[in-house]
Amino acid sequence: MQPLDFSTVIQTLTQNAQNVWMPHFFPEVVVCVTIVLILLASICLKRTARTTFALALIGLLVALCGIGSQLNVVGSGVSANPGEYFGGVLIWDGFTVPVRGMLLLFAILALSLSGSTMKFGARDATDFYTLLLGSTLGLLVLAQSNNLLMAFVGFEMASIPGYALVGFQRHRLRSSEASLKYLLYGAAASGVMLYGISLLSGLTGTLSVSQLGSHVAAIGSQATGATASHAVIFSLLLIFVGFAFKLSLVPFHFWAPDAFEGASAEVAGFLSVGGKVATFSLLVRMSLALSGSMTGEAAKLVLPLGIGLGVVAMASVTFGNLAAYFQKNVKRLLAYSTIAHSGYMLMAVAALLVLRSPEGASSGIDVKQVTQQCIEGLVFYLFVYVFMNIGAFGLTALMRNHFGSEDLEGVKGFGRVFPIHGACLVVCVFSLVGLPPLGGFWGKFVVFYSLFMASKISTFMMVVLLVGGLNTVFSLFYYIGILKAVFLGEPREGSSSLVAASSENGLAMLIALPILLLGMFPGAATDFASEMARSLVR
Amino acid sequence: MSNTIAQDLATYLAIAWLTPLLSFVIAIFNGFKWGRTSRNAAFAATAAIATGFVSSAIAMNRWICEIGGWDKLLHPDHHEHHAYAGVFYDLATFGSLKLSISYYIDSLTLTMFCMVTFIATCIHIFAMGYMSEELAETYDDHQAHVTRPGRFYRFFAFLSLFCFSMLGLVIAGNIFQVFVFWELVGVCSYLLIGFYTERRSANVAANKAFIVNRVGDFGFIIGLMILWTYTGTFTFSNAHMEGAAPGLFEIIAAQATGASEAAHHVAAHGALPTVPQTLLIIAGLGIFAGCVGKSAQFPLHTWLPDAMEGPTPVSALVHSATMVAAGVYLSARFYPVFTTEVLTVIAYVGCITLFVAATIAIVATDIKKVLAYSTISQLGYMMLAIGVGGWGAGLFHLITHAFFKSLLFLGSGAVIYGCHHEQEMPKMGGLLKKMPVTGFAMAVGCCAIAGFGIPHTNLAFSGFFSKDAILATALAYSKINPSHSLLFLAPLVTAGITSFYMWRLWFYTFTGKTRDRHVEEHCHEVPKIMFIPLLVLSMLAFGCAWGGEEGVLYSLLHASQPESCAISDAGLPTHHHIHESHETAGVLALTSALLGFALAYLLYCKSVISPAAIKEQLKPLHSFLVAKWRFDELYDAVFVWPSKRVGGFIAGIDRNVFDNAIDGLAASAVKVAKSNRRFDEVVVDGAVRASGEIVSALARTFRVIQTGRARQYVLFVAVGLVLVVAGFFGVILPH
Amino acid sequence: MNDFLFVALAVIAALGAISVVLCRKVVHMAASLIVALSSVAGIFFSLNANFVGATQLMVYVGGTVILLIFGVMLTSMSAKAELKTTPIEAIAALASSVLLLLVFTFTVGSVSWSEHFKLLAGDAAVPKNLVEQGSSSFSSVALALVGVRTDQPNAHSYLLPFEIISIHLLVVLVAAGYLARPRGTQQEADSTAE
Amino acid sequence: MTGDPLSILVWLSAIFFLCGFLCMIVKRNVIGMLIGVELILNAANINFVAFGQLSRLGIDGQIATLFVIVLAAAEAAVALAITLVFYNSHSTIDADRGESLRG
Repeated sequence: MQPLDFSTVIQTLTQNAQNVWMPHFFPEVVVCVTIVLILLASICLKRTARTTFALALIGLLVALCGIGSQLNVVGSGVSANPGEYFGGVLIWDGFTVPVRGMLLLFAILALSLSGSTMKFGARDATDFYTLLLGSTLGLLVLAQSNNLLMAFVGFEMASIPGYALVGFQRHRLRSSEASLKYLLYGAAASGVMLYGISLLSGLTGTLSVSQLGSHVAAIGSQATGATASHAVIFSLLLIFVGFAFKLSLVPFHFWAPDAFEGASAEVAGFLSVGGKVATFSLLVRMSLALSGSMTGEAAKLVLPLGIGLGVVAMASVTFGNLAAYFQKNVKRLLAYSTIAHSGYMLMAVAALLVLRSPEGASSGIDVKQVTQQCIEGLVFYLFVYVFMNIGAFGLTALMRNHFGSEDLEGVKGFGRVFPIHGACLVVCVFSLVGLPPLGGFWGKFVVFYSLFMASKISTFMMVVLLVGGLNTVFSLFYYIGILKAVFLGEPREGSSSLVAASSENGLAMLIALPILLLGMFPGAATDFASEMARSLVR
Repeated sequence: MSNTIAQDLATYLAIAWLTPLLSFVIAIFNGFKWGRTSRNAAFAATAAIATGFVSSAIAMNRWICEIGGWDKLLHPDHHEHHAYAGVFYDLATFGSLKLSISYYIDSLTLTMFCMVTFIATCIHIFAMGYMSEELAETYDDHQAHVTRPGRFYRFFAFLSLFCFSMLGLVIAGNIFQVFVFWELVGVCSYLLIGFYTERRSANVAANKAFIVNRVGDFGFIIGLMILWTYTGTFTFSNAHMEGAAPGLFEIIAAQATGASEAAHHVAAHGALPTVPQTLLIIAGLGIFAGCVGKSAQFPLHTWLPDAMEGPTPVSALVHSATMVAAGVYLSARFYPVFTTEVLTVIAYVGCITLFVAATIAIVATDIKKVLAYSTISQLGYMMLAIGVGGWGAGLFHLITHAFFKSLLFLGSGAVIYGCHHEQEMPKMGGLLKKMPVTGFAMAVGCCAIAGFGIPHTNLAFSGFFSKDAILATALAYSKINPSHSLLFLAPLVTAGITSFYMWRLWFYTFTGKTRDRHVEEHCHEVPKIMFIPLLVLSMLAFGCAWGGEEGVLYSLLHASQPESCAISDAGLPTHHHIHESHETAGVLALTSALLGFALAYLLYCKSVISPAAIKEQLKPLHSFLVAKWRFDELYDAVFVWPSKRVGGFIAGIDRNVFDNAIDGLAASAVKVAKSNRRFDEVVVDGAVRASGEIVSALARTFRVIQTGRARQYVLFVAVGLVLVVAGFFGVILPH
Repeated sequence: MNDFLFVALAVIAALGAISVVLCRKVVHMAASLIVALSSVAGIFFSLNANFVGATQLMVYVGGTVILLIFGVMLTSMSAKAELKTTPIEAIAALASSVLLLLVFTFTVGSVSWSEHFKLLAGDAAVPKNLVEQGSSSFSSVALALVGVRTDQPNAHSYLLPFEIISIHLLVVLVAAGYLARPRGTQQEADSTAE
Repeated sequence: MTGDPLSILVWLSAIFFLCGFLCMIVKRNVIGMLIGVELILNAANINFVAFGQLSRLGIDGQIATLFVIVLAAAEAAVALAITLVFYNSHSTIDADRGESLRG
């Protein structure tokens, strides 16, 4: 060990910080600063909910602009050193930058939604927005982490404010109950995940995600390879429990319906989308690291892993759709539909693993290209999902505000009283079903397409595809149930005099419009998605 | 040279295609402003579709000039396929998956455009009169017993949207675009069937149509995926574009005929991809499944009669003349992709459908339901024709059918309008005196659908020519393949049945004595705006097929006929064969039709024998038929009952939580089973019901797991973990 | 001697953990937890991970457990009746944990660690065994936390989590503060939308 | 199980993990369940330090432990706050009493 010169260390650090880390990490820094500013403002300035909201919104917008400038750099090809930074714990490349942009955009939507639909006092507003931003920060870190420990930190940073957000309506019995359940379930799942991380890092000797592949391959190639590989798989499955919790995949979905029903619709919308975007980003990165270049004993595990994910995806899709059948509470129904949608998205990852298995490499297809296509489909799906799910939950919040109910019985005639909200709901719901020409259709289409490619390697993927396709038919029933209640039911007495605020209308249209645009002109978005996929799979 | 004509045609058709969209947008956004009593929406929609017709006619003219005039069309020197393909707009690229809005124009496209726009124009005009009751601030819906605001503009907006989707489907130059518009016409149909949303039956029917169609569409997607995976293109054909990559049809054709024909492609683009034979069959069946759903073929046909819940102009346009014909149109388009096995399946599906639907039509009493079943039956004829190799005959019938069926529907609409929304035939009778024009028009329609005419002359109704063509092909086919002789006998018998039930309808409605005084008193002839379309359409229903297979219409269609189906023409009759059997088939069909007519005349006009007595006498036979199948009971015993028990055992039956959609389907199944209809409906609806039962049982089980206890959830984490690990190491890894 | 101490600590820790499960009263559970966690801290010391051991003692035993006991005291006032688990649940729990144990035995338990790492030792990237190395790992840990790795130049350094966790703690503070704040203010009465 | 200290520690952590899980399943008292969470997190800590000090994970193990301890403390704080809210609204800390959300 060479003797340490303290000043050299400091100098290197400042240089790194100034030239490399801060510019790359600018959006997150802005979010951090915004959190601090909100808290400071609540002490110094006269507290109003509006000030806090404005501060949070400006912060997020600035952060998004930061992402925008980074996008330019990524897009221009002058890439500012895509790769690991911040001591290697984060990744900065053409994939993470847009994903972070997606997260920030989503946070802005969630923020504006809660700003316009939740009525709370100044003090509560400060806390709410702080928690929202804190959770967003965690998601941002999670999405770009290249280190399992960093991922865990991001995971907890996203979850813990989430527990508090679910319980934000302290005075409601259901809210506190939901929060407690979410907390206990989340703690158990993250504990399992952490235990898995500890085992995996012990077995491989590294916490790095990008080096995971080579280390696992090294284990597989030695004499004790078979047993050690099993241990690796075990720890990977433990880690997967954490992912599955965040993505609410069967059989680790139990928290989702309860937490979403107990939480306010805005929070439910936030929880249902943000975690997915960030977690899928990490899941894809891990899947890529663990597949493709494997050799020896470890390589044999890629295809089974892919099939395993396929089974989980099938279970999630089927379960989510079937369990949604008899739900009467719109939030709970949407929670189950969330489970199903996670399943659809997971199908893309399953297809990716199958395609990148040694069997795929020897089958003569262009593995790189089809892998890119899988990722492209997933990204597109996520992007549409951001809008359609937050739209659905946001409209549920509006139902609650205007009709005082979130039950299918109670929201009858909502679409008649508020035609614009109704139209936006139609767009969101039909997109969730996957009808053309809405964005959700393309998402499903591309995911099914990757499954189809994968089915050339493993016929099991054809089964997954069939189950997925069958489920789109199933899901129609309960989605149409919402629309039926909202449009065909007779509104309650006296509700016809209700008028929607123009800001609400504007927000609803702002969310619904991209779904429509993504459906009719998916070209731009897919080009972008394929750009992202290309930077991930070189 | 060919480039400019392609551009010209594309421009004209694009105008025809997009003006309805424009009118839809205008109507939707201004409808509210115009007010409920304004006719503006109707004017906009009618003007748009009329523009479409003019534009299509210009395009047709341009095409005929291009090929060298009418003479050339009627007497082509050699079979040459004048088709033009191109791209309007590139939509998106997913990896190697390129999606664009493109066009594929040949004489079939042009004919379809002219037919759709023309009929739609007539129906728009008719609907202005028919829907005029909606022109009010309040409209009393007697069936649903509610008073609601009128929806005049909404109706025309939807109608425009439908026209746009339908034309988009016809002009589409790639399968993907077809699929999108395919879904879009489904959505329009959903909106239009459910137009009277207050009526529960309309809701159920709309849902049913939508869901049944989705079942078929799933097959379509699979077919589409297979074709794309192996050929790498969605485009139909690029043969007429210089330097473009080969389209689907060329690839399949090259595969079928061997490499020789595609040699120049190989030189330009490298070896052509091929599709494995079995997958080609699956793809063909998948695409056909989509057509089965849309064209209401057995076993997915039950949605169409229910769809009659929509307003009658909708039934005329969407559910008889155009949308349901889209399935036939698509089957015809994909003819080059179908293998002989698929064609056989198509023929049999068509054959079963045409017979089954016709038998049901005999006993139906609702005037629109009779027509609905007859539509299904006639669509079956078209499918049969395509299946036995009579490509031209099938499409010939498609066009003639569109004219006479829209005429019949509008006629029935006029009757319903005249009788103040009475649809039950037993309550009508003797209407000819009160409604002479309608009666005359309906008579023309009946003659056309029954296929009356004098052989060896041009003096025949359009249906005669087209049905004759189909039967001749079927006869030729069954001569070559004696084991498939059913494919000729069933349509022959059905020709008689068709004539019988159509004339039964006519005699029931227009002759005899009045059966219901109330209806009689209020009955009146329809206003001018409604009977002018009737007259126009009856002229076309009579004369559109003038000249038969030497006439203009058939020649137009024949010019687009693909050279072969996918693999080989083994077993399919040649032109020569068909020509030989023409005479026999024509005479037989006419005899059969006349017999049917005579029977109907005796039974329902002269009342020589009382129909009721016959019904009474045939009751044992009838019950025997139903009882012999015992399908509903069997089904109950095998599927419904156990799943009910399981569901009840698991969570206790909670009828109240039944989801309305499933409930609606189940209720319709029960209704159908109870009423004196035929077994097949029970089968299909029973399947829907049974799957509903199974799904609900499963769903209840899942609800039980969600116990609501935090500790048990944690336990489930452990259990889930064990499951995942055990499943992985125990099941997945060993394989 | 050192070995004996190590094994003894491990046994005490395991017994502590098991007694946490077996104890009925929450206070007893907390006490057992303290025993278990302190023994783990002892193990950390014996492994030469002094800093971690100290943190374990201070934060975990000193902070977290005190927090838990605080919670016990706050909430146990009215809960006189003991909360019992039904036998079926206990059996289900036991069965699932036995299954987990089995799974564990067949995967991680079957790895022979010494052999595993002996084989991997050829890898140049592998760091030396720190216990054998005998150096104080304290400074390397501290430096890694501020972004400089002295032991393995290419390995990740943890400045970012170290810094960003402060924001996280701030947010957690806000969350806990919000939830613990007494309710019933006028503002909050308005906040209910349902 | 051999005398190998690494094996002993891996097994010790497995025991902690299982005890933590069992604790979460059988304790109806929310505090008891939270104690279970602490045990699970400590199981991971034992692993981290063991692999760090006795094999090739290096100081990453110790650092991971430090972060886990901090995160566990933060989680415990929020968990207790939520427990308090639950207690205030339900007047009990019996986790089984919260079962109005189900199905």
